[in-house]
Amino acid sequence: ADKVPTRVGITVGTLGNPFFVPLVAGAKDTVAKAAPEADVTVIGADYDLNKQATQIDNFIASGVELIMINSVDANAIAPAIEKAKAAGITVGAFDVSAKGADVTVMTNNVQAGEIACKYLADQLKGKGDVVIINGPPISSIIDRVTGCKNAFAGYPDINILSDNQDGKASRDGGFAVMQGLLTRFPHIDAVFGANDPTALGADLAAKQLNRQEMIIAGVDGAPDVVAALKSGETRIVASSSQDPYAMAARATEMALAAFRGEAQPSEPVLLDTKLVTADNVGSYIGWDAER
Amino acid sequence: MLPVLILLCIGFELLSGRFATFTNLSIVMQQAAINTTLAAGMTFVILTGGIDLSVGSIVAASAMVSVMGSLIPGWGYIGIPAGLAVGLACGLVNGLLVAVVKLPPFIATLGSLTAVRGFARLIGNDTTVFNTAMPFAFLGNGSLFGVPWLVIIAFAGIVVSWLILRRTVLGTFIYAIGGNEDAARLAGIRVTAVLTFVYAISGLFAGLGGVMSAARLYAANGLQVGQSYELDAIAAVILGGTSFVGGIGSIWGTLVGALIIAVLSNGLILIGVSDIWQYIVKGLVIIAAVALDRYHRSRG
Amino acid sequence: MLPVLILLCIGFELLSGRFATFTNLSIVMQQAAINTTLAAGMTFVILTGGIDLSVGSIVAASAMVSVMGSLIPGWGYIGIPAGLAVGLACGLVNGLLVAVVKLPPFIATLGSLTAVRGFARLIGNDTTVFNTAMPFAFLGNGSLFGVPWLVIIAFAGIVVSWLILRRTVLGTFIYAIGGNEDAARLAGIRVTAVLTFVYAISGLFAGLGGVMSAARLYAANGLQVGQSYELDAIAAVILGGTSFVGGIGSIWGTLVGALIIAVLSNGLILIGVSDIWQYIVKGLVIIAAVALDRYHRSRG
Amino acid sequence: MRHISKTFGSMAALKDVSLSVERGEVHALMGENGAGKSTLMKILSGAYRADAGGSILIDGREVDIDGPQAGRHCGIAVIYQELSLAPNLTVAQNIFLGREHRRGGFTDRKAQEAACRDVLARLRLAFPPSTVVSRLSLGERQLVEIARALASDARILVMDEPTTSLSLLETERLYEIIADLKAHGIGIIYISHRMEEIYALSDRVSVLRDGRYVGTLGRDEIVAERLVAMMVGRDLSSFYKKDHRPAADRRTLLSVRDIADDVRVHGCSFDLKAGEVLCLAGLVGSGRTELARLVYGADPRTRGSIALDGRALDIRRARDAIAAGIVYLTEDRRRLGLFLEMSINDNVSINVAAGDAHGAGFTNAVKARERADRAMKTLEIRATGISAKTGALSGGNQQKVLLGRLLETEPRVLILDEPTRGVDVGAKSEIYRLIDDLATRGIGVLMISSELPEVVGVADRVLVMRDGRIVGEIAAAPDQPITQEAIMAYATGVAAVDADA
Ligand SMILES: Nc1ncnc2c1ncn2[C@@H]1O[C@H](COP(=O)(O)OP(=O)(O)OP(=O)(O)O)[C@@H](O)[C@H]1O
Ligand SMILES: Nc1ncnc2c1ncn2[C@@H]1O[C@H](COP(=O)(O)OP(=O)(O)OP(=O)(O)O)[C@@H](O)[C@H]1O
Ligand SMILES: [Mg+2]
Ligand SMILES: [Mg+2]
Repeated sequence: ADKVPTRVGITVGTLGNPFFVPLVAGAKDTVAKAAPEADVTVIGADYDLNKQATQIDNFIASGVELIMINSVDANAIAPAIEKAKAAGITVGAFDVSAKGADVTVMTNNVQAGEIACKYLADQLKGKGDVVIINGPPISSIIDRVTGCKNAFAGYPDINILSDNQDGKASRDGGFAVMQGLLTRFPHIDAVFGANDPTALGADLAAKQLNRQEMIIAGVDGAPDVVAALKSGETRIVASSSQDPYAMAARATEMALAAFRGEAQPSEPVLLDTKLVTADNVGSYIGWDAER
Repeated sequence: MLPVLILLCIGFELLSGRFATFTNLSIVMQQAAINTTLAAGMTFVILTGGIDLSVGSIVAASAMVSVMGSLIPGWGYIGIPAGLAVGLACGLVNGLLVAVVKLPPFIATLGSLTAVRGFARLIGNDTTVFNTAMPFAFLGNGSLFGVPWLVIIAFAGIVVSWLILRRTVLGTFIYAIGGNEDAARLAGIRVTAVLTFVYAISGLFAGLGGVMSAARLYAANGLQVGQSYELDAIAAVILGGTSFVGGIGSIWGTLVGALIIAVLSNGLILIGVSDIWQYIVKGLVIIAAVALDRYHRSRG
Repeated sequence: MLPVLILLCIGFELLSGRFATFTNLSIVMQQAAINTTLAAGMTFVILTGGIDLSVGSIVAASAMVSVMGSLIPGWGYIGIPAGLAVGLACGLVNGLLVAVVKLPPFIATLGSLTAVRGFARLIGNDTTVFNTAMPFAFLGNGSLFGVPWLVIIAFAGIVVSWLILRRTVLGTFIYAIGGNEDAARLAGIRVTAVLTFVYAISGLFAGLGGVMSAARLYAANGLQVGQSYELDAIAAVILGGTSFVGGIGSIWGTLVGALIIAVLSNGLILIGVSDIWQYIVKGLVIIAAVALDRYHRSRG
Repeated sequence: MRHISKTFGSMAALKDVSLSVERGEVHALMGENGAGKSTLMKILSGAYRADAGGSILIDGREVDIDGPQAGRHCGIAVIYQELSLAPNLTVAQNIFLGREHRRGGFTDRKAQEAACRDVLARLRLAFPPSTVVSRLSLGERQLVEIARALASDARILVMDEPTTSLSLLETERLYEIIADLKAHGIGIIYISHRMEEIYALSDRVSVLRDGRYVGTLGRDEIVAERLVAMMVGRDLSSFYKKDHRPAADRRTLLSVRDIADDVRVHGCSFDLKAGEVLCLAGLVGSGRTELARLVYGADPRTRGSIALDGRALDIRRARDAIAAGIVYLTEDRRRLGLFLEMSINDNVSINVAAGDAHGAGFTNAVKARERADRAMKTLEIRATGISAKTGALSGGNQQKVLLGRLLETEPRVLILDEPTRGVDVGAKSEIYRLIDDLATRGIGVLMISSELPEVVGVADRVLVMRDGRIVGEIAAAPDQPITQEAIMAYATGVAAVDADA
């Protein structure tokens, strides 16, 4: 039989976010398929660098052979990964890169921002006032905003009103920030939320203030956005979908291969995103699908 | 602190020109609503010289249960009592830990902060539960004669708290325990029962906050809802002049404190201060506000 | 609480069979190191009846400055004093706000929690700063005769604190102020100076925590370092038996408290408890531990 | 009460004590500090639980008092020695705490304040029911405690040193009320260290010593010598001591001119000579404490100057006063004096710890121990040792610890605010002896006291205050001793004209 790890550690930025449920499931299922006997530990780092570094120390001490990491910060985690590798552990990164990992698979977040905002711009026929509701400065969010700005840059008549407010990547945060922006700007044509909860929060705020003029886009393709798109009672028109399950599965497969000693690409593998809109939402396979 | 609040409002109006519109003021009050509700309960606790760190987690648990209850076909309104019940239950446990087991309030409620957060995540299995057809959505987004329901609820909470604290015997007991617990005991007051009540009501108000959050967002998430709300609630109480020493303070102060926090958050967005600078300015304004208040009072 | 700590260790060893190895114990102590350092400073503050909420943010600011300092070619070691200086400066400001301006400690340090966090994000412009050739990396990852430097630093912090608190006049004054501030003033103690010192030392220890974090991670990020560390630090102090009322407690208790928190986090992972259940179990164990301690003492 | 015992930890505070009170009787309870009087009363009221074995009978029926509520139910009301008011509440709220006038669950504030006004009127107190207690002086608080006990309609009233902060006027008012209560058949247990009160009031006196019941004397058997002998087991010869030379020819040590805070003190001037015992007398709330605090720098003054040895002092805070050699003994030792969680050792040496310290601020433990040992010995402090927690000492011993602290600073001027408050006869005479010693050594003593016999007994000169002003001065002369009547005349305003003239 192939060489498989007996102990596997998985650490992710946080566990308390719906995105991470399919993400973790993808990694766990893949390990279970290849190595049914393996002992898998999953932990969340609550977006704390020290905590994640400690968790890797713990993994090393408890003798894991494979670590799958969704890093809190791509660069800052490098020394910990170096230590793990020095201990002979294979490290796979998913969703966020981690400097020094053997393999990396992540969503093309720049692209995710690009296609969502391009769609918004096209819907506005290349002209209008837009806002970007930013999020915490983690690489995925930064990339999406970069992508979005790239897209808008192609339209000289698109005017970005605001891009420096933190919607905390949550409904609550998106809601509060959007309320403020709605008061500040009497007319907004489009909103890009750094993730789906942000977009949903913005939508609720606009709905409550009866502001009909805008369209909204997010990133994730999360079940609640899917439900909203299907219901039609929303200003959300699009979301760049990610497939966390497949992403994690792919990363884990590659990491298992690296563990067996097979050569793997050192460059990050970027997974394309697809735009989910009201038109194609019927055929979209969401996060909550049975696998 | 009322002058500070008024000063802030005037300042933001001058800087943005859009602060003092009816819509925006109603938004500010809506944003303050949940925190006001939590802070009302927290006032009871702090008046006895205690603290309740668990309110943020209780909001999350209650919101989860409330949304899940709202999904029951035909019985969606059950989400409201269900959410309140969760809050009350958690509060009662806190109260028993503090009053009967005699744990330090900080530790007892720090324990519940952690455990209840875990419970909130557990029941939704770490996903977001949502209900696009929330039956009691009007509570979160509707209004009555132009006044948002959220604001009405929060204000009602304040009024009820005021009645209890200032017009009932129980209120006197709460102040007495905060002022001199031994004296209260010697006067034959059931200190254990009063302390339990105080944490229970804080839990109940937090449960109400959870229901408000559910009605407002149509959704809940065990980890993301209510994170560090306890700090904001405590800050509102202390900004409002209630002292950690116990026995000193008023519920109206708490209302003003909660409004100051909401006005700050809203106003800084309105005048377009970037996120990072919002942190810095907010911190400095809180310090300056209390310092000003001190100075003002020491002269008055 | 020592018996509780020992009980926990035995329990985890029995359940996992991997707890009591040299490597794991050394990991636990490394994990406890930063929190122990913060908690040592926090002990001073809480002994005077105050609180310092800003330590987590100070860790972030100090870590940022420390990493940025370490990048200066040829002068990388300057990162250490630079980080410490940031901590000391923040602590001094806290101290002046509490002792001279006479703000309630909760509000003063809540203000700095927010403002200093903003500052930490600002200086790095919300990016991660890192230094792959960290000159003082050994402090974070090296060891001396098999004992990790982090552990040595934390322990030294405890010993120094013990000396100050129990062997110097200043220590007696700190206890006296915590026990009865009015009486201390009437006894001619420089209350203002002592209070300022107490927050300054808490800031300094937090600055040290930031340097430790920088040395350990070779990197820092204004947002992702030190979030809610204040809660863990305060929990360690209170678990260790120091009372919020002031004037009662010991630094050794704080050490035990910090170790209990670290052992819990480590042990629960070792025995494979899932993340959600870790929250729940951790909360319950904290409550049970203090309850047990109470019971034990009331019988002893 | 029969066969009551109580142990704290390993220490027995009460050993098999029995006590009975009749209807309409004033039963005095006496004993040295720490004899167990307060503890016994706390058991009666339900604040403490006695060890198993004893029993309490009311009207011949055995009752189980398992908490303050039960005690109250049995008709027992207590004025506790350590004041037990909630400082943040109003007078009315405190008086009716736990027995509020209600309508439904709501407080009937009007009825309550009306009832409160009645009680206050009985005591002839001037402040309104809505006054917040923290704004009252210590003596006024004590009166509120008495008012609370009166309002409780109890059948058994325990008064644990109710007059320690009261002056003659209020005390006499209390006598009248007690007589009235007696006439209504209420049983009163009265604890006091003041002999004259015992003579004036009691029908019987029981004595405790070291937690044991010593005996009971009937009304006609009450003789000072016998009582003292029962309490201390020995004889105290001269009670007040005034051996130091009269101060007339001495130089002026402390000179205070026109000092005021313009709230409670309005321009007071006086001189204190070296080796003089100057007493400050006055009614409760007349501003004596405030005046002392101004001199000590504990509160900011709005005008006035202070000079020591003719040199002007710039006293802005307590530290400045201590540095100049002026120290102050507070009347409220628990709230403003002692560090109750700390040891006797720390409490005694804290004022001088900084000076004693080794280099780098390390505590000089040896010296601290010497100081504590000396205080224990010279002041005869009763405790298990110098590391005993101050909070666990009886009131009188706490007072001595505080005195010990002040003496360790080797002061030039000693301001004593009610120094014998709650102190037993033995200790009292020791304190008088001490004051006399200090005066002999040339230290100036400014003593505030509400106990007129004490003032008359120890003072070389008396200043009388009323409403924040010094309204009279009485100096002792060989031919004309200070009299209580003269002091009262000034204090109540009868003789004010003389002072103004
Ligand atoms: N809570 C307590 N814990 C430990 N010891 C106590 C406690 N309360 C009282 N004691 C001890 O019990 C003894 C009796 O104290 P108590 O207060 O009854 O004396 P007392 O006769 O009222 O004296 P005083 O005249 O000074 O008020 C003292 O030795 C005191 O130290
Ligand atoms: N904190 C305060 N705020 C307002 N008024 C106060 C305060 N403390 C005391 N007073 C008032 O000042 C007056 C003088 O009080 P002070 O304590 O100096 O009197 P005293 O002569 O020492 O009386 P006592 O014998 O009761 O101690 C009193 O009428 C009292 O009510
Ligand atoms: Mg007594
Ligand atoms: Mg006085």
